[in-house]
Amino acid sequence: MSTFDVNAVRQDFPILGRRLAGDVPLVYLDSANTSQKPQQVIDAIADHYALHNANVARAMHQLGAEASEAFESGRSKVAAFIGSKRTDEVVFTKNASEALNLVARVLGDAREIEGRGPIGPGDEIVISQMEHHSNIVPWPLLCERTGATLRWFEVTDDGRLDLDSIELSERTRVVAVTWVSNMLGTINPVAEIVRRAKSVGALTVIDGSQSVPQMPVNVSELGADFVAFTGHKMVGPTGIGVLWGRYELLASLPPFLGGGEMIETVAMERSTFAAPPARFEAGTPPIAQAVGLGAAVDYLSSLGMENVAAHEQQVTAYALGRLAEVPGLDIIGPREAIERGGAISFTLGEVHPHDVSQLLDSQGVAVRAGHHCAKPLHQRFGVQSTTRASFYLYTTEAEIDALVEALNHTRKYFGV
Amino acid sequence: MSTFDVNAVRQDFPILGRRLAGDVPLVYLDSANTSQKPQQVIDAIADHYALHNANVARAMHQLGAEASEAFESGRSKVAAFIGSKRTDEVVFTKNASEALNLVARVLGDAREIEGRGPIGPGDEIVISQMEHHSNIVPWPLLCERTGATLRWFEVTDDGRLDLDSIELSERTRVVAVTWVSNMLGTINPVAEIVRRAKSVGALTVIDGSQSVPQMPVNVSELGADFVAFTGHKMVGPTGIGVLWGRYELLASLPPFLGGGEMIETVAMERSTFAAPPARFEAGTPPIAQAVGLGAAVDYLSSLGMENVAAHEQQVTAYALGRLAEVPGLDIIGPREAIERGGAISFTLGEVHPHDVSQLLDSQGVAVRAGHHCAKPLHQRFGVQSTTRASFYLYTTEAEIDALVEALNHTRKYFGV
Amino acid sequence: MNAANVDALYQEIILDHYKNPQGEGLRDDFDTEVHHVNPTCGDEITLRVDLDGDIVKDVSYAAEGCSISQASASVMYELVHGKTVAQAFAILDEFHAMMQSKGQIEPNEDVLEDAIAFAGVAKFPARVKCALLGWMAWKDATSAALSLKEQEQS
Amino acid sequence: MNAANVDALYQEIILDHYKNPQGEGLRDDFDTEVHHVNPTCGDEITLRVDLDGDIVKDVSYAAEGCSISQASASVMYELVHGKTVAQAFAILDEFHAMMQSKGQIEPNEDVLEDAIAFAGVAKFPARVKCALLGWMAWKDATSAALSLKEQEQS
Ligand SMILES: Cc1ncc(COP(=O)(O)O)c(C=O)c1O
Ligand SMILES: Cc1ncc(COP(=O)(O)O)c(C=O)c1O
Repeated sequence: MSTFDVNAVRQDFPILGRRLAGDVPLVYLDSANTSQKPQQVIDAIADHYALHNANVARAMHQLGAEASEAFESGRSKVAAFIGSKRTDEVVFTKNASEALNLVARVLGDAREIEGRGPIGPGDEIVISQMEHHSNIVPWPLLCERTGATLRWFEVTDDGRLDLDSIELSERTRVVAVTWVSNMLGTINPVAEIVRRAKSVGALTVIDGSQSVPQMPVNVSELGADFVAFTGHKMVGPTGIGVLWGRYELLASLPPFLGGGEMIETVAMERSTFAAPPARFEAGTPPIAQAVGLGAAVDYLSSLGMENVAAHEQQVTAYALGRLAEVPGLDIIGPREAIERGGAISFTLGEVHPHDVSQLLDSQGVAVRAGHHCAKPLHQRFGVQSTTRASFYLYTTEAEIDALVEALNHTRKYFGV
Repeated sequence: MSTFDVNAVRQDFPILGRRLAGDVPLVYLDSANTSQKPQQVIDAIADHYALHNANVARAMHQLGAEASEAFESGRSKVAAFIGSKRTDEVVFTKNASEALNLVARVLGDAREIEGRGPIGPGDEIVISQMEHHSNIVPWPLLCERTGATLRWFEVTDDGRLDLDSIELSERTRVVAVTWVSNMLGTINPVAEIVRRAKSVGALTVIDGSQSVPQMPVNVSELGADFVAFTGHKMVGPTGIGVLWGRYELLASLPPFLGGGEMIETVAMERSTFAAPPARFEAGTPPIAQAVGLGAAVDYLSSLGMENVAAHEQQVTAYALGRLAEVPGLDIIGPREAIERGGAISFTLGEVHPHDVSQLLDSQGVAVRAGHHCAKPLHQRFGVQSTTRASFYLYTTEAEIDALVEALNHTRKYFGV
Repeated sequence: MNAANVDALYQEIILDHYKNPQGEGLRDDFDTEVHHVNPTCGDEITLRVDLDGDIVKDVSYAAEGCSISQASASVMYELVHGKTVAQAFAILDEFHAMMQSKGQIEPNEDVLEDAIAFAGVAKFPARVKCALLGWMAWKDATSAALSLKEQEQS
Repeated sequence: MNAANVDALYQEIILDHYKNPQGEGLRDDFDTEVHHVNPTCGDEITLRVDLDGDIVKDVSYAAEGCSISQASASVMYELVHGKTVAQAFAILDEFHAMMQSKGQIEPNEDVLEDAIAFAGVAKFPARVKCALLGWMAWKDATSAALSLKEQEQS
C-alpha cells in the first residue's frame, strides 16, 4: 500500500511531460473524459502491430496463433481484473456506449428472458437521473420498441441517488444505473440496488465506466447481470469497451450484429449463432486494442487498485478542501470525499464554464466544460453547464494548487 | 507509375522481417484476411497516444483541440481517398461488419426512405451468393423485422455474378453486393449494378472491404448510396471501419446506437439527434484508430493506388500461372487476372485445406483455410472449405515461388 | 498568437457586448422562431425573425451560453436588423468565412464593423461553434420566414 | 518441438485412422443424433449414439473435415464403443485434459491407447478444436440420450 509513488507513476506517461502554448506545463485534469496512457500500453500496441499482427480465430498459421493468443489473453486479463469467474463472460465492444446499447437491443429482441417472457407493455425499465447519455438514450428506444415504461430514481440535493423516489415491483424488468457519476463523482450503493432489483426479479445493468478505472471491482461479488465499461478511461486504448455479462444469461440472448465470427453456420436465409462471447462480436474484433487493454490492466494491477483508489480519494479530499477556498465557486455533488470518486463539477459565479475552461487552458490546466453528457442531471441542479476537474492515478496535489491559482486568475480576468 | 518498388515497400513493414519456427522467413499470403502495417502507421498511433491524447469534440482545452484536429483530419483524409465530396459523409464504425449492420438496422427502422415509405411486406432486398457473412446475416434479420423478402444474384461456374439470375423491380428496395469477392477474387461490375438498381429506385449498398484496399475508388463517380470498408485490411489499425453514405440519405435516417455525442439534446424520455456523421457515432469514437487510418491512406496515396492495383494485378497473374503448374490443384474463381483481385482460393486433391495450410505454415507460408466467412459461396461450388492465398502491395514473385514449393512439399507429404 | 494569449479571444468589444447585450429578449412581433443548441456544450438560443418585405425589421432572442456566443448574438443583432435580407446574408457569409479561416483571412471591417473583434476567435477552433450559434439560428429562421412569405404569395 | 515440426502433429497413427476411419457411417439403430460444426473452418460431424442400458452400444457418424478431426472421430469410436457410459466419460475427460494441456501433461496411455497420438496436436492451438469436434458431439449426444432414458423411466 505504501509503495504507490505518484512521481514514479508520472514517469510512465510521456504526455505528462508536454509543455503547452506559452511554454506552460500541462496540468491534465480531464481524466473522467479520457485517461492518459503509460508507455507500457503504447509499446504493447506498437509491438503487436510490428511483430504479431494477424487476424484471430480464422487464421491457423503461426502469426494467427500468436495474434489469437495475444487477443484472448487480453480477454483473460480483463476477466481476472474484474473478478469474473469465466473468461467467456467478457464481450469486447467498441466502447461503453456500444456495450449499453447492445444490452438494450438484445433484451428488447429476446422472446424469452429467464422464464419471464419478452419485455412488453406494462413492464418497467428503471434508470436514474444521474446517468450518462449512453445509459439514458438506449432505454427510451427500448421502451418505444417494446411498449415498456421508463421510470427513474431521482437525485437528492446533495447529489445522492434517492432510492426511495420510486418503488421497484414485479413489473420492473431492468434496473440500469451508474456505479460512479461522471458529473457529481458520487459512488452509488450498487450492491443495495442489485439486491433490491433481484428481490423483484429484475435484471441489473451497471455502468462501470467511471468505477472500473478507479477502484477494485469484483463483478462476481456484486451479483449484477451486466457491467459495462470502456478502455480509454482506464489507461487503455480507444476503440475498445467491455460488456461483462452473466454467462447463462448471455447464452440465452439473441445476437446483436450479424457477420464474421458470430455465426455457427450461415445459409442465405437463416443462420445459427455461436456461443458467447463470439455471438456478440461480429466482424474482426479490436485485436490490437485488446492487447493494449490487457497491458492497461497489467499496469493497474501492478500498482494495485487499492492504491489507485486510495490515491484518488486523497487527491479528491485535497481538491475539495482547496476549491472551498475559492470565492464564488459552487460545487455540485458531494462536498466531502466520502463515497465519492475523483470528478468535481462546479460553477464559478456568473462566469460561463466555457470561459472558465478557456482561461484555465491558457494556464495549461485542462478541464472539461459543458454538460458532460449528463444533461438531465444538469437540469436537475438548474444549471446549463458546469466546469469539471477530474483526477486519476497520476494527479498531484501540486496540480490541484495550479488549478486553484488558475481559477483565481479567472476570477480576476472576468472581474468576479 | 514506374516508381513502385516492392523491395522498398517491404522495408516499411517490420513484421516482414520476422522469422518463424525452424528459422524460416515469413511468407505472408493472408492479406485478404488482414493486412500488415507499415512503421508509419504504427508510429502515428504511438505518437498520438504519447503526445496528443484527449477526448474529442467534448474537450475544449489544447490537447482536446489537437486530438479533435487529428481525429477529424483522419476523416478528411479518408473522404479524399475515396473521392467523397463531403467529409461528413464518412461515418466511423468499429469495422466493416458494423457498417453493414448499421445500414440494415436503420433502413429497417426508418419510417420513410426518400419518399418510398418504410420497408415492408412485398418489398425485396437483393444480395448475392458471393457475399461475406457480414453482408449476408444482417439482411435476413432485416427481412424478419420488416416482412420483406430476401433474394440474391447467383454465381456462374467461372465465379462471376450472374446479373440475369434475378430481375430487379419496383419492389426492390435495397441491392447489397460486394465489389470484390474475398473468396474468388472476382471484381464485380458494381457500376452496372448501381445503374440497374437506380433504374428501379432501389438503394445500393456496396461492400468495399476488399476493393478500397486494392484499387482506386471514387464513391462519387460510383453513384452508390452506401459503401462499407474496414481499416485493418488497408494497412490501417484494427478497431475502425467506415460507412460512407450519401449525405441527404444519412440525414434522413434514424440513429443506430444511442449515447455520447450522437445527440442534439437529451431529456429522460426523448432526445433529438445530431446531424451525420455524429448521429451514427455513439460514444467515444475510435480516435487513435482514425489517426492511424489517416496515416494508412497517406501511405497508400504516397505509393499511388494505380501502382498498388497494378502490382496486385501483376502478382496475381504470376500466381495464377504458377499455381496452374501444381498437379491436383484446382482454382475456384476466375483463372485469368482479368477483373480479378489478389485472392486465390483452391483445393489440392483430397488433402483437406486445414492440412494444406498446416503444411504451408510449417514452411513459413501463411495462408487461410476454411470457408473464409463465405459459406454459401463454398456451397455453391460444392466444397466445404478451400485454401486461400491472398496478396498485397508487399507481395513478391519470390513469395509465390515459395508458396508453390511448399505446395509441392505438401503433395509429397500426403502422397497425392 | 496562441492558446496562452486569451486576450486575442476576449477583446474589449466582445466583453462589452457580453455585459450589455443589444437587442436581447423575445419580442412578440415575428414571422418565425427557431431553437438552436450546441450539442457539445449545451449552449442554446431561441431566436425570432420579423421581416418587413425585404427588410430584416427585427431579430429578437433569448440565449444562454458563454461570453462568445452571447456577444456574437448581440453583434449579429446590431449588424442585421434594419438591413435588407440580401445585405444581411452577405454579412453572414463574410462572418462565416472569417470564422472558418483559422485566422488566415483579413476581415473586411467595412462589412463586419464590431464583428471583426471575432477574428481572434477563429484561432480557437473549439470556440468557433460558439461564435456561430446565433448566426446559424438567424439563417435558419430567416430562410424559414422567406419560404413562408413565398407560400403566402402563391 | 515447434510449428515447423509437423511430424509431431501428423503421427503415423493419425494418418492411418484418417485413411481408414473406424466405425464410419450413420447406422439406423440410435437413441440420439447431433450435428456439430467448427464455426471457424466449417468442419462438420453428424453423430448418433445408441445406448444399451449402461453400455455405449454403438457410435455412428458422418464427418467432413481435416485429417485431425476425421482421425479423432475414428479413434474416439474405437475407444468408447462397448464401454460403459461412465468409462467412456472418463476417457473423454482424459482426452480433453490432454488437449488443453499445451503439451504439459504426460498422457495416460493405459486409458487413451491410440489416442495418445494426439498429444502432439495439443501443441498446435489452432488444431485442438479439430481434435475435439467428434468428442464434443459424442458428449452432447450421450448426455441427451441419458436424459431421454431418464424421462422414459419417470
Ligand atoms: C468482403 C468482406 N466484407 C466484409 C468483411 C468484414 O470486415 P470486418 O471483419 O473488418 O468487419 C470482410 C473481411 O473479413 C470481407 O472480406
Ligand atoms: C458514466 C459513463 N458512462 C458511459 C460513458 C461512455 O463511454 P464511451 O464514450 O467510451 O462509450 C462515459 C464516458 O464518457 C461515462 O462517464
